[in-house]
Amino acid sequence: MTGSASGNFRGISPAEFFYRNRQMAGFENPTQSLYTTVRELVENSLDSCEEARVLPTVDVTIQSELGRTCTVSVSDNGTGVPDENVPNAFGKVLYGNKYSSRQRRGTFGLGVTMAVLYGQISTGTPAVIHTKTAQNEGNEYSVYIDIESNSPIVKSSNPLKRKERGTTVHITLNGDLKRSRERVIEYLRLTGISTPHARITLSLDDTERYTFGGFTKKIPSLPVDSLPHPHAADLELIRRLAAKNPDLRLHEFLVGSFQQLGHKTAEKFLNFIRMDPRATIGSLDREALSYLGNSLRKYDKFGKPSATCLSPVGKESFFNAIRKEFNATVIGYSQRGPLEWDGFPYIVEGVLAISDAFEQSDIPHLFRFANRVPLLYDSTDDVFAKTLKRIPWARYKPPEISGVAIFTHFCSIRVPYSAAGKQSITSVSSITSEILSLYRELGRKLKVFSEGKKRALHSRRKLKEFSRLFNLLAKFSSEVAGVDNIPDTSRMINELFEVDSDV
Amino acid sequence: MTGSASGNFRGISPAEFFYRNRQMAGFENPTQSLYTTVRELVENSLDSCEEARVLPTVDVTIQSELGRTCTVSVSDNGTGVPDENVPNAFGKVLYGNKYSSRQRRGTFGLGVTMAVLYGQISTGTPAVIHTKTAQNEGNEYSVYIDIESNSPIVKSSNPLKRKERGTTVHITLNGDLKRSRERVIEYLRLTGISTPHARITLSLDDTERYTFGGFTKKIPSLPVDSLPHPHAADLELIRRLAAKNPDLRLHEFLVGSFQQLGHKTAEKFLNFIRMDPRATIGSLDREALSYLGNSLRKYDKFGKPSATCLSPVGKESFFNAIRKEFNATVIGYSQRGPLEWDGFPYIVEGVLAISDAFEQSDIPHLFRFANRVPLLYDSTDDVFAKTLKRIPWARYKPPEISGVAIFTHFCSIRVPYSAAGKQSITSVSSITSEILSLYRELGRKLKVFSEGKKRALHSRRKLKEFSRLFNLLAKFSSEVAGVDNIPDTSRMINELFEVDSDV
Amino acid sequence: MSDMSDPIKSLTELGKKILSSIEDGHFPRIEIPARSTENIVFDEQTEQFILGDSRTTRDSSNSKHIRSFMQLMWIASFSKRLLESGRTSSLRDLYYSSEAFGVRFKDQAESDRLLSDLEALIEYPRESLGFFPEEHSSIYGKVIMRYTVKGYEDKEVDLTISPDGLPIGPALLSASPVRTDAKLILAVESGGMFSRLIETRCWERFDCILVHLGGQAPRSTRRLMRRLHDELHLPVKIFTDGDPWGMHIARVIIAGSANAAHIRDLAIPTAEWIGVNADDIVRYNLPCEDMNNRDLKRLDELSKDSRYLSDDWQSAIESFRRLRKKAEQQAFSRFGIDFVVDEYLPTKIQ
Amino acid sequence: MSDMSDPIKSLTELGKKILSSIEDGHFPRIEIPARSTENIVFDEQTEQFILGDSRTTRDSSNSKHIRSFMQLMWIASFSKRLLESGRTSSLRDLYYSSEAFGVRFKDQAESDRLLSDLEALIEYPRESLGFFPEEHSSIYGKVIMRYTVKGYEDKEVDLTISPDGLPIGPALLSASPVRTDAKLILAVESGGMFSRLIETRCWERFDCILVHLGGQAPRSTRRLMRRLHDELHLPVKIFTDGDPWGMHIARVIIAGSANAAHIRDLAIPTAEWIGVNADDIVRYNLPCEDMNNRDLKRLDELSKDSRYLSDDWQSAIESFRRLRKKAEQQAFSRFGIDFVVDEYLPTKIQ
Repeated sequence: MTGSASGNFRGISPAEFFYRNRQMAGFENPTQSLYTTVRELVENSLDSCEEARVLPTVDVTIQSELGRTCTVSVSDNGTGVPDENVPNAFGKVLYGNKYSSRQRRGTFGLGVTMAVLYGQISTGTPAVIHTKTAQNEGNEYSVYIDIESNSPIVKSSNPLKRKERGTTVHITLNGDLKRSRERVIEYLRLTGISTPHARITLSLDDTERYTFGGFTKKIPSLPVDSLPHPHAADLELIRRLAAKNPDLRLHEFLVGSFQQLGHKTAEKFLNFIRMDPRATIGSLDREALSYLGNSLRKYDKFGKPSATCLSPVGKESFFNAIRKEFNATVIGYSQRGPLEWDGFPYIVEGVLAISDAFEQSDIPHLFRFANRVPLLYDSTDDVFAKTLKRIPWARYKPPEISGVAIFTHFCSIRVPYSAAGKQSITSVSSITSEILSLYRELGRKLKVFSEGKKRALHSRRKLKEFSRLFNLLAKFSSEVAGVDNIPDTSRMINELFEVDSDV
Repeated sequence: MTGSASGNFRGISPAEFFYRNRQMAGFENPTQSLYTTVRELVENSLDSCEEARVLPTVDVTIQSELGRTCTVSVSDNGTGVPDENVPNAFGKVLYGNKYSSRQRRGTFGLGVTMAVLYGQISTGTPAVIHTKTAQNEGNEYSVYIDIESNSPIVKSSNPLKRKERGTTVHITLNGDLKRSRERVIEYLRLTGISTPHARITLSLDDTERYTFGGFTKKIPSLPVDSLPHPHAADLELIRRLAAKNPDLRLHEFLVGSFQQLGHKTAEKFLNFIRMDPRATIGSLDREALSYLGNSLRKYDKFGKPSATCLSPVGKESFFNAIRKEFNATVIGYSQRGPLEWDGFPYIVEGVLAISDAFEQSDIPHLFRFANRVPLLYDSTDDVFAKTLKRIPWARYKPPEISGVAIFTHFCSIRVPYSAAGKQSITSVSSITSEILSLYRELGRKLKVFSEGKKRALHSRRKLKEFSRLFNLLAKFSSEVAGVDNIPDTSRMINELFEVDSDV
Repeated sequence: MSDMSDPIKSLTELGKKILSSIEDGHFPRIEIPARSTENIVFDEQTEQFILGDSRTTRDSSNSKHIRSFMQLMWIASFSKRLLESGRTSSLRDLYYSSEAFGVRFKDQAESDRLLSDLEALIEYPRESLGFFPEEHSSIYGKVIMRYTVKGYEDKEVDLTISPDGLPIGPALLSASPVRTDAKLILAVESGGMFSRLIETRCWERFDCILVHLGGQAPRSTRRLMRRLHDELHLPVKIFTDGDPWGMHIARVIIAGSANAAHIRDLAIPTAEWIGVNADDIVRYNLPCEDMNNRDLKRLDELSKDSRYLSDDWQSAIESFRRLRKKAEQQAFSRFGIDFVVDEYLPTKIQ
Repeated sequence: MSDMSDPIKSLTELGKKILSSIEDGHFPRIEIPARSTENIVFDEQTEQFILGDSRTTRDSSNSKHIRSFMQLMWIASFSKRLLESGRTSSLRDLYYSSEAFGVRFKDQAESDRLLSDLEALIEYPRESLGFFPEEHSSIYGKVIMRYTVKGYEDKEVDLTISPDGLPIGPALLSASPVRTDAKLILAVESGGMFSRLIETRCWERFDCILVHLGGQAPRSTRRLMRRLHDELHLPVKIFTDGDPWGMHIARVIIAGSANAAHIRDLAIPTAEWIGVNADDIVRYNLPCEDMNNRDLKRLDELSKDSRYLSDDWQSAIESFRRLRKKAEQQAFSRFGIDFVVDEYLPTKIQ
């Protein structure tokens, strides 16, 4: 088992691990690496602007030199990075904010440092960061990573004035702009849909310029940290919470540590699992903690989670953005949740829209978002994509309606990505059934829409045609009867359509 | 950018990272977790036995208790784990052997510790390890992981005699035996194909027993560590090699650090890139090292890599195993390589076989292996599976031949998995074209086989049928001529077939 | 309206009734016997399948009915013109003629269906309304018929006049049987068998009138056979291929078809199917083919059909089902060219 | 072998030739005029398509030839028995009869093809060898024919005897024309049109014999028309649907078909197609349908066919191509039931 008696055992730093396995983080080849770099930088920028409570302005430029060397620069008007944090934030893999208990774009503490690492090993250049917080005038850093020890090497740091608060990051890497161009554009276009209050510009080699987003001036309210739901109580979490305040009595411990667990519920719950509410939490051994955790996860009488930690796009903002970006007719919006998977609160929302800009197909074209981030790759593995095929669209969609698209957004404090590349969401059975319901709701809205359209068209032609047919009936009947004059029918027809005009 | 001015920044341990993102390592749900646990333990066992140069005997038992608690035990006759290594090998995530420079099954330093971690958080129980090396009588440990600090907690360690050298590991976890049963069996059955000298037993809840493998007594030669190929020289590697012996002159540095780089080649290369062969490597700055690395990666006159670091299954062992396990007719074997992708040596090999045990389909059923490990999941993403569909099988396979399977094995010192779950190989374009060639070779062998079969069948029936038809011809001709007696034809026919017997 | 003595009168009455409703300011309605399968019942008295009491209403004030109501009346007026001028029309001609009158049919299937509605409504078959199918069966045998068509009034024809048989067309259909020497009508499915039986003078040997059905018999052919059966008192025997389709050809002649259940005087309840049945295939070891899924599905359908509820017919179906084989009439050729006449038919006709 | 005076003699000679080869210890070989398209040429003298000089060899020592060679001889022996006993057989009967002799055909297409080989080899058409198709066309008009079949020897029949027409079967085919009052043969494609023309006494008005082709005319029908044309000196006019298929029905009657190029005396080079052509569709504003891809593809094929190389035919094809519409004969019904007889045909027949 595990290596040889003579084996050269040692710990591997996270930087080393991802250096060896960079395809796991989306740095498989120059095409994907350039795209992932843009993505990680833009997502960090948007998160930072959201904390700063400003309308985000994010400017992306990509400059390609001879061969495959590209420099990506992303500038924002967010909070800026405090000086003391810069080295670790950019030069240490798996360094980031604490245990995430609200919806954010990046959660792994991996993204930006991976871009720095990839730039460094592929072109030998450091990342350059120019940042200004409310507390200073601005500084510029250039940073490497010491991969073996996973620690930052600050090559230089100099004061450099910057007009507005915010951060600009430059990373030079081995990238293939020609092949990733389309994806970068599509990614930013869709980011403008899911963060419609942000204005994003893109400049490629000084020759192409694009603007995305800016569809609303409304800044969504900031999701707030919340206590964990009791169904998230795995043994590690319980252990950590217990270690924080070992002297709390069990009853108080539960009420103070979890949401949906007030005094009444705690009493009932402890009674049900026959544990002494007055025992101090610190006095419980591993086995007792294990029993408590298992019971918390299995008990089915806790309330649905609170939604304050989540930030869905919302009907109006979503509609606005889709209408403007795709010149689309929006048909309907649906939302499911807040619900929880393994104790993590989540909401799914979706919009169905029609436009010539969407692919013509039997099933709607799918645009996927998770925590406001567009997902572009690995759609075959994704729960939204798989589920879409299980819906009998023919039942909802008349063949004459084409160019239908569905925009889905999954938001949660924890997204069950199937890989670190964060491009597909894994099939969790409770989530799957909510998505099915969401799709069916949208399908029914599509059906109602298309039937209404048909009816209107129909009734205009109706009177004219009825009159023609009835006159023929009278004429042929006269012929069969052997009678020469055909009776006048106009009064009868007019009367019929007066009382019956909207049959 | 990167978090708030007021953010709670800190480093996250690798254990913490994978605790939060365990689906990345194949611990998504109880079904998959049980399967992954078996897999990681068995692979470590086989690697250990290979180093011990013994015929592996690996015994797997799974005991399921009420609900979803299972205990997996895997026992081997490998090297055993030295006492000083036990805590870290089982209680520290990303702890393992040094930079891998030969083919091994596990390479991430992640697998077994993830199983320990998952067992701990889902059932609160430690991993129990009973091991004996050549140097001791045997000890038993029980180990937890301190997730926040990524360090082992040894709960107990006691001397416990063990007859033979080797290791037994018990992990109790939240698993779903009913749903993962089939996969575990399939995994072990296929492991018996790719490691045909190993004998593996499986016992489920004391009621089901299986034996796999043991098809040969021949222990394959151990792959040996080799110097990196110059195409693998990314800047990090160059930097590390340079740091080891900073006083070496450039020429000697290259010859001593890489394979396929002898004195003549080094001279030509340095001349070509106009660097001074007498400069000491330590004197080069980052930029010069970067130039050197880039040049090494791009220079196209280095030889193909050596294959001594690789261990393909080989024609005979592969044939033997497939014949015996599936009662199959083996049609052909092909091998491509050694070649390199990004500087990493690799070989692909494949067997085409026919058996009633294989699915009937227009395209062959595919069994995939990487470094002797069967790959069961995520086949849609896999380069072998994707490539299989691009072959016009109808051209090679007559419709009357069914039940065709292809076994493919990719071996390399670095396998480009598309995710940490290690179930699919990513499409690297140089690899893709080799696989296409491999498939075509196997296809042509299938074609030759089936045509040969047809011909043989054909000629046996021929004389008999000809004789019947010719006699009828004579008979009807007599009738038409109005003649009663039919001429004898036997002499004519015999003469014809003497000279013409193999038309 | 069944008391009306001729089609022209019936049509005229229909027209007058509708016209007077319009003149009174009421939207006309008609009720047509429903021709759906649920409304087809076995009538003990006439021993055939007829329509039940269920009726379909066509209400001209309903915008979903008005088009087909109008089309029905156009067919009525077209029919009246045909009858008054002594003409006939094919169903295809009917379909094409509509255009000139501003009446458009979706396809010929629609005009065919409405003609059936008119038949059901005024209780005359299409032949009495001037419409004849294109496909012809043939007939051959010792009968004298007297023509009534224009130019041939009272001319008599002997149905052995042409050794190739005579087509059963408008003229023969409106002719009257005068006398016969035959004792039997033998209807056969295929043209090859029909020629064989004429050629081998089988009609002399068995004193029979031969009818070539040519697959599922056209109504006109069934009408003529029924008439010869009624007026000349000849029993009818039917000889078909040995498969579900052949069996059903016979059963339709005997008990009527669903899509002509609204027409009286078509079925011949005493007619008899003389094979090829499943037992014949086994007994004579005929060259046969495996039944395909379509055949087996057809057997399933027939086993649930109300015309097949009797034990005899159920067991005929069951035998085919067990055998899972089928054979053509021509398969008897295996035993030589005269086997059918010398061996098979004598046994079957007694 | 074309100098042989009757089929039985030709067959016997064939059998003797093969037999003597076997008796001499040589594997028999025969040469059959090749019936592939490349070997079909236009013969200026007979003004029809005939086979060229290319021949296919059947060598009984070749294991790829032996089966079809043997099958060919079985058909020859079957034919001889038919002729000697004065019988006929359908193509289906031929196929089924093979089994009893240990001769198995893959399907009826195979036995049909070998029968054509035999025709080409001994230069007699299938009707002379005792084989008749199942499908019948019909004929009607003022001709007297004299039967030769058994039981009807020397009996005369007037082809107006049945107002439904007479089927063109084995008996009529072997009958001889005696005399006629007609001045023209008018062949029409559809049965509906045939009935219409009888009923409206068009045959009196134009002094014509009416022939119902029923789609692509069976060879027997073409043979009978050719015989009436030759022996009674009647010109032939052909009236079809207005589409590539109708046009080709006419062209085959005039210039022969590829799969009967080995048969003499079938084509009628002076026959004339009187429509419906593309100009008629426009001139009479006929109800029409858009051509589909199959129609257009057929036009392409015909434009390259050696029978359509003349300017007239190329321009007929070109007109259809430009129009991209097609119309049936029945489409004239749009203008009333007699329009065809009163307006169209007089113009076309002059």
